[in-house]
Amino acid sequence: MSEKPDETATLHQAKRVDRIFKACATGAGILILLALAAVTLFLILRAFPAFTGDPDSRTQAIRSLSGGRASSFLGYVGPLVFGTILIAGLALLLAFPVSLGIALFIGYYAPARLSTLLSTVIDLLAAVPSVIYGLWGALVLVPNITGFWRWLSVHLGWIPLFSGPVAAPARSVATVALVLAVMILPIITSVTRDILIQAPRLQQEAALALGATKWEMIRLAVLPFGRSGIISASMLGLGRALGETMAVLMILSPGLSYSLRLLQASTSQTIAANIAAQFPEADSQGVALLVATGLVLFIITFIVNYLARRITAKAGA
Amino acid sequence: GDNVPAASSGSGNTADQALFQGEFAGSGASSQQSADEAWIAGFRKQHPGARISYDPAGSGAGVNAFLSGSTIWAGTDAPLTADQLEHSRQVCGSGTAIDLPVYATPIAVAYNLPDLWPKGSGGHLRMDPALIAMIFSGKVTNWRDPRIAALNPGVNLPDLDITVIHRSDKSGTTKSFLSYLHDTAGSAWPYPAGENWPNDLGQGAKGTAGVVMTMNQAEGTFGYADAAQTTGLGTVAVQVGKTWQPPTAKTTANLLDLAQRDPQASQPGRVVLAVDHRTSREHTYPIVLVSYDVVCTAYRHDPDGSKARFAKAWLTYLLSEQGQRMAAANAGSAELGQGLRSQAMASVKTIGGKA
Amino acid sequence: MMASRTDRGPVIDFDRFRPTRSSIRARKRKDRLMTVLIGLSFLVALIPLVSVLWVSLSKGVRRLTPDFLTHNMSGVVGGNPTPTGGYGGILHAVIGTLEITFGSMVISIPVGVMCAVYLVEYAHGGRLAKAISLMVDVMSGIPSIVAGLFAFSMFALVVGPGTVNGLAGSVALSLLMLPTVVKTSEDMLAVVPNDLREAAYALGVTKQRTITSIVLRTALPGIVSGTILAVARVIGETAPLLIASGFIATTNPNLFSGRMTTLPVFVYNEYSQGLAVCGPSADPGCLTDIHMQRAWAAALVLILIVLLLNLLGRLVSRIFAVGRTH
Amino acid sequence: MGQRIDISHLNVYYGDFLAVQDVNMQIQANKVTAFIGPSGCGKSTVLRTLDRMHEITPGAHVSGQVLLEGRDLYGPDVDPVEVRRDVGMVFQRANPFPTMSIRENVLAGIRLNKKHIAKSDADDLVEWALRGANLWNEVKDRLDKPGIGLSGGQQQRLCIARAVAVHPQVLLMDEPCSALDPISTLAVEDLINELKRDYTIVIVTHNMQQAARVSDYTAFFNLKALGQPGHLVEMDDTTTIFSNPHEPDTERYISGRFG
Amino acid sequence: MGQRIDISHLNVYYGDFLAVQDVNMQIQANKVTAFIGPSGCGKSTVLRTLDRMHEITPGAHVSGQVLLEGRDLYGPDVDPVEVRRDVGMVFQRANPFPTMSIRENVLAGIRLNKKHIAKSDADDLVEWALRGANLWNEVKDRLDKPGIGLSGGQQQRLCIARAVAVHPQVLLMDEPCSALDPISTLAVEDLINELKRDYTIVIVTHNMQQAARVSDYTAFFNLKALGQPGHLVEMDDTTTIFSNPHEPDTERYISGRFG
Ligand SMILES: Nc1ncnc2c1ncn2[C@@H]1O[C@H](COP(=O)(O)OP(=O)(O)OP(=O)(O)O)[C@@H](O)[C@H]1O
Ligand SMILES: Nc1ncnc2c1ncn2[C@@H]1O[C@H](COP(=O)(O)OP(=O)(O)OP(=O)(O)O)[C@@H](O)[C@H]1O
Ligand SMILES: [Mg+2]
Ligand SMILES: [Mg+2]
Repeated sequence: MSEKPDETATLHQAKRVDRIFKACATGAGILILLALAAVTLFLILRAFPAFTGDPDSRTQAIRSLSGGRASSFLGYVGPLVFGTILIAGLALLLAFPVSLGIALFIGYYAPARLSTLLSTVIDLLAAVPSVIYGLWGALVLVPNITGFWRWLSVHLGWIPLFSGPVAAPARSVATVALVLAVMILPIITSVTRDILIQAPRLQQEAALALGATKWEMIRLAVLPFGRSGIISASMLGLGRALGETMAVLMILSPGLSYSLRLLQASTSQTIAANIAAQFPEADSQGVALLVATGLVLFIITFIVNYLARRITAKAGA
Repeated sequence: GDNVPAASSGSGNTADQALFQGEFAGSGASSQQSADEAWIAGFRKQHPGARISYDPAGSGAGVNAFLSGSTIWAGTDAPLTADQLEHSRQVCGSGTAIDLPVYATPIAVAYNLPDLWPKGSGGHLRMDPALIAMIFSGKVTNWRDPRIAALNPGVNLPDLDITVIHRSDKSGTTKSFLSYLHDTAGSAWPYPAGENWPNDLGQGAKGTAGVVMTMNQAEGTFGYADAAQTTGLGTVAVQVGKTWQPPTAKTTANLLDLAQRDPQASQPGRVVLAVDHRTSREHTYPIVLVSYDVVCTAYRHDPDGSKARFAKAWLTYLLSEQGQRMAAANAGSAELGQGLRSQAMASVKTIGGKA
Repeated sequence: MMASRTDRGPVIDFDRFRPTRSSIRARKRKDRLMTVLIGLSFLVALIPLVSVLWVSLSKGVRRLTPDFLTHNMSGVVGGNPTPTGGYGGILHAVIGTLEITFGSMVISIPVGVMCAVYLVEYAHGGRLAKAISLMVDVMSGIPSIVAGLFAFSMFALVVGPGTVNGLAGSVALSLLMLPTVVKTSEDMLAVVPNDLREAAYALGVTKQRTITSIVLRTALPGIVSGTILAVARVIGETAPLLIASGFIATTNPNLFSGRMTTLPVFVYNEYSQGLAVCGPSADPGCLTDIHMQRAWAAALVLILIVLLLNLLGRLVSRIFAVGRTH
Repeated sequence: MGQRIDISHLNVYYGDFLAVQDVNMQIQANKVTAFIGPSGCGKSTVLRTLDRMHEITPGAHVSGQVLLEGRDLYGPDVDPVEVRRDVGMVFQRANPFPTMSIRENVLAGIRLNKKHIAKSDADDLVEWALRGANLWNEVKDRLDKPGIGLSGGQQQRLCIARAVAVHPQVLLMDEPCSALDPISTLAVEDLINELKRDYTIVIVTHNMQQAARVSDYTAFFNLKALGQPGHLVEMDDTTTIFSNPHEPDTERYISGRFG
Repeated sequence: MGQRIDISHLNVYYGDFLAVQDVNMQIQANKVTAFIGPSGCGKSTVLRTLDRMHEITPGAHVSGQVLLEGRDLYGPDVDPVEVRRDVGMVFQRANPFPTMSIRENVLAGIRLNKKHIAKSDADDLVEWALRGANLWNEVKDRLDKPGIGLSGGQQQRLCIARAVAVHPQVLLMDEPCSALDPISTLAVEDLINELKRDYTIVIVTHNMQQAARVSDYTAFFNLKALGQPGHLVEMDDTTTIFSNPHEPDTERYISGRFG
């Protein structure tokens, strides 16, 4: 082999750089693990005082944070978990069919030009900051939707979900869920669309060739293909709704109960909004408590993510 | 860039400019934000070299930040607790921190009933503490309730449900208002005083602005808020003795002039007020939020003494007649009276060692 | 009609399967119904979404003056006009947003891209790699406020209690950005054809140079546009910055010390101040609703920035798209 | 029984691009007609216009007439969905519905109209169609397994079974064997020979031997030049086309000298 | 000048799977050696061990010896990166770097290895390599255009130019023409004939005619059965292998009776 000495030297150096680069890449991977461990660790450390120390002062702190409505951590965090899941779940329930509809509209009904335009708009809306949805919800939606909720309550009030008295102004769970639905709608739509338009052409043509109508074609060849993707898109939206802070904070009239009466005020609160609302005035014991609720939220989103992973893994297999 | 009037940059003597060169950060109660804006602008007219910031992060966060030594002063709606006072030794070079009243605002009991009186005639619904308590505890739920009508003869009250609006976040305003109810309403008010609203009636909203916005969004709402913010809403004339007092800066100042020092806050230098909600004096409005600034008389990490120097000058300005007038004009606060200001100034003079 | 092949299986009477008129009509009806529903869902969704954009535009454009963009909020008192005739502005918030976002990019892009490099180029689906990609998934579920709490508590423990600065905000945001960066980079690296790697190796190029000069270079447009979208997402975060970076009225160019205002925090702060007081002694130009005006104008700027980033992302991926000729 | 198709003055456009120009031909009932020609000459395009499948391509449209047993497929009140019920289609690549079992795949077309079919009727139909597609013996024990579990050739025959199960009059096949191995190809060719008793069959193929083996008539398409529209060069008995074509182009193509 | 390769007792594993067993052969310097054999018999696998390219497949490893002009490629202190600088490789599918211009593609081996080269030297090298790859005249006016803008055959020749630009001693080619049209194939074959003056060339091909046309020696690989390891059946002069092979399997393969 022909080797000049300087070439051996550069090769030597290249090999060292090679090793360093690999170490960096591995390090970056491990850093991710460490970062997550650090998040958990710091949160636990910060939440620790909420569970240790004098039980009286603990109870005192909880009573102070909850305005006397709860006196134990579980009594405090329970309704918050309920409210978080209720609101996010409702938002998903409202947004999901509509997102699916829009995704189908973009992918299969709209003329090509319109659908590229729509796609762009949806992508933009998916990135609109939540504080703007909050602003819009609080200043535009709330004053204008009370009448609709009232109408709903008059006609469907026999269902406990819609029983009155209707909150006026409508700072109720229903309104917040609606705003969150509007917020996650573009996110779910955008992901769902990306998946649905990849549905194999072959099966669509097969369906049509059998004499299927457009909707039957979608049912036969598009939806089954996109199922797992649609689920993971919804989970993405659900995750966003679970963690949403500003929109809830700016709109909802909070409460700490296990009420399902969506149109009434002061029934529920979400963990994230509660942290943002109480953090500014919290003393150190209070901060510990709030961080502990944050940890609970983290666990909830973790579970949602994990389930989504399982579902998509199963459906994909 | 900064919004500095072109002319003002030259004013102020140079020695003074050198004295207040640098960054001075405070944080705390959001109630003080508007006043602080005005004070910072006013203070910098005299000391253009000083760069002052105020983060309206909230009283709790403000005090926490102060106790960690990352700010020079904290604005808080609640005086320091014993724990916090003890903790303050770690940041203050000499003894504990002091808290001085700098800002007070009447808390209005407000309602959204636009058609009670012709526009601009300035009428106020009349209520006594028990009635207010009954509405806020859900015993009176309609505007046409005879108990309201009894106090307001001749007023054409609508047949409308009352929606109670209260603060949803922890707040000094809530605490002040609750202690007023607690002190005056007797058995009509079953809840203890605290910074969080104690029941699930009506609706909660974040911040004073949230309460006012919510009230403006629906007729028949009833709530409490810093009076300066209640533009567009009706305010209740509260029964004091035999008179009915609407919230004004003047009548609130009168209440503060009568206030005692809180016996539980007797540590040297502290000026903490115990407001007499049960007062029956004429021309006194009984519901008030008093907001304090917390400073050290000497700072632990303050090699050149600039922190103490600033704290002293800052509070001196805030407690000056000019400072109080600035706040009144721009935040709608009640000017602190001469007596109270001189009590507080006595403490200010001890900052940075001998006066 | 009868099938002819009697010898080879069942005889089928196809009339039994013949669609009836009513069933055909029912199918048509259903098809039309679904078309209407899908069109309707689109229209229904359009109302709030267009409303959000329209309200931000119509309310925001009023205060969106050059003065608003070139001044901060120092010396602005209530609803009073400033000496320059404006009512304060968002210069400090724009600077804060840029710096904090830039900080989070500096943290998360190298780590995220290198992590993706590890996953795609080195790990080959080992145990560690599985753990990492699971954790990346978990990370993408971190609620933003929790990220803020984390940054706040971390700086409290590491730097000192009560530390609130731009960097803490950057850390919080980078935590939110990282999973997106890792995922898009991973996807982009994975679609780089193996052919190219082999071609480079066959030329006697080391692995590191193959990755940096060929693989990353080929994946660059995708990574850049994916990252831009990730940035567009975190640039609108409010809650974590409220906790980690605080609020200040003046321009603070120093990311490492002192509070920093970002645009979303500015929007929220203005919103939460409600009406301004214009007392009897106030300036005649005093505006009571100045806070809402500023909030909407800042919101509009925020939307414009996000829009710009989105377009930039698309542009980047289109201009640098690999595989196009000329 | 199959039906005959009359095509006259058919032009097919993709947007502004004229892909196929002025095709005139008769496709005989119960015969196999093969379309041959170089790539891009429009064989698939013409085939797809026979059951209006081109309509799902955005911008694609036709002018001219296609009569199915005298009825205009492009008549103003004709629903493409109805047309496709009478004209079945089998594609180049097998495309069973991946989420359905073999049985459900066969029944997919029928189920569209009748949700509830008596189980025995359904069983008979499945058996009939799978026998017709020469697949019954291979899959009769695993009808409830997913259709994509089959080999490529089996999948293609499953698709044919699915197409015949709705009992169309015409069966269109676009290169049905091009993705198959020789053995599967032979199986499908045998099948075509049997199916023509019941159906009119049109098949597109690149494989000249195949066209010669299976078809009764052959239509040769060509393009004058790249970017020019395709057109029908000639159509005749398969034996005539392969032994004694009228056009020199056909001769050249068949002898493999271009294309 | 090319170098000779001696392979002895070479076994190649993918994880636990023994893909190729006990290969012993000499590859002559400055000759073209063709590897032929049915799919899966390990032609590519053996080829890739000659420049240690198999090592980038996780789990792949070898035992045995490969001597390049007497030096053991698998010696303990030999770096695969070094080996690959002496042994160039051209792949089945043309793989120019899409982000680089034609010129940069040719220079990639130099540039990526951070060797400094004067602009005039670089120009000379590009021209020399492109001329060597028979591509110069076609691309000399658009050296700064992206390499992937070329046709398939041009791209493949560009890849050859890229490989020769680093002056390897040996050039390995894994089915370099299988994705090319006949005209491009001829161009590449001509090129191989010219290149053997300077390089030792090993080429894998499925095309027997091609092997017969371009190679001096031919090695026939086979598998005993599916799942069994591949092995070298025989290697000899190309004329011998194609006219008069020793092994009956070779004879059967060459006459097209299997594979
Ligand atoms: N969806 C489409 N959009 C635009 N042009 C198309 C489309 N499908 C086909 N074409 C064009 O129409 C012409 C005929 O195409 P067609 O697919 O019918 O040819 P073909 O004879 O079937 O070719 P092949 O043998 O390759 O399948 C070609 O020029 C082709 O580029
Ligand atoms: N990356 C891999 N991992 C595992 N097994 C492999 C890998 N690559 C090839 N094999 C196996 O090694 C054996 C030889 O494969 P190889 O690709 O060398 O055959 P080949 O002769 O080149 O075939 P072809 O003519 O199809 O290219 C085959 O059994 C193949 O399945
Ligand atoms: Mg075709
Ligand atoms: Mg091979």
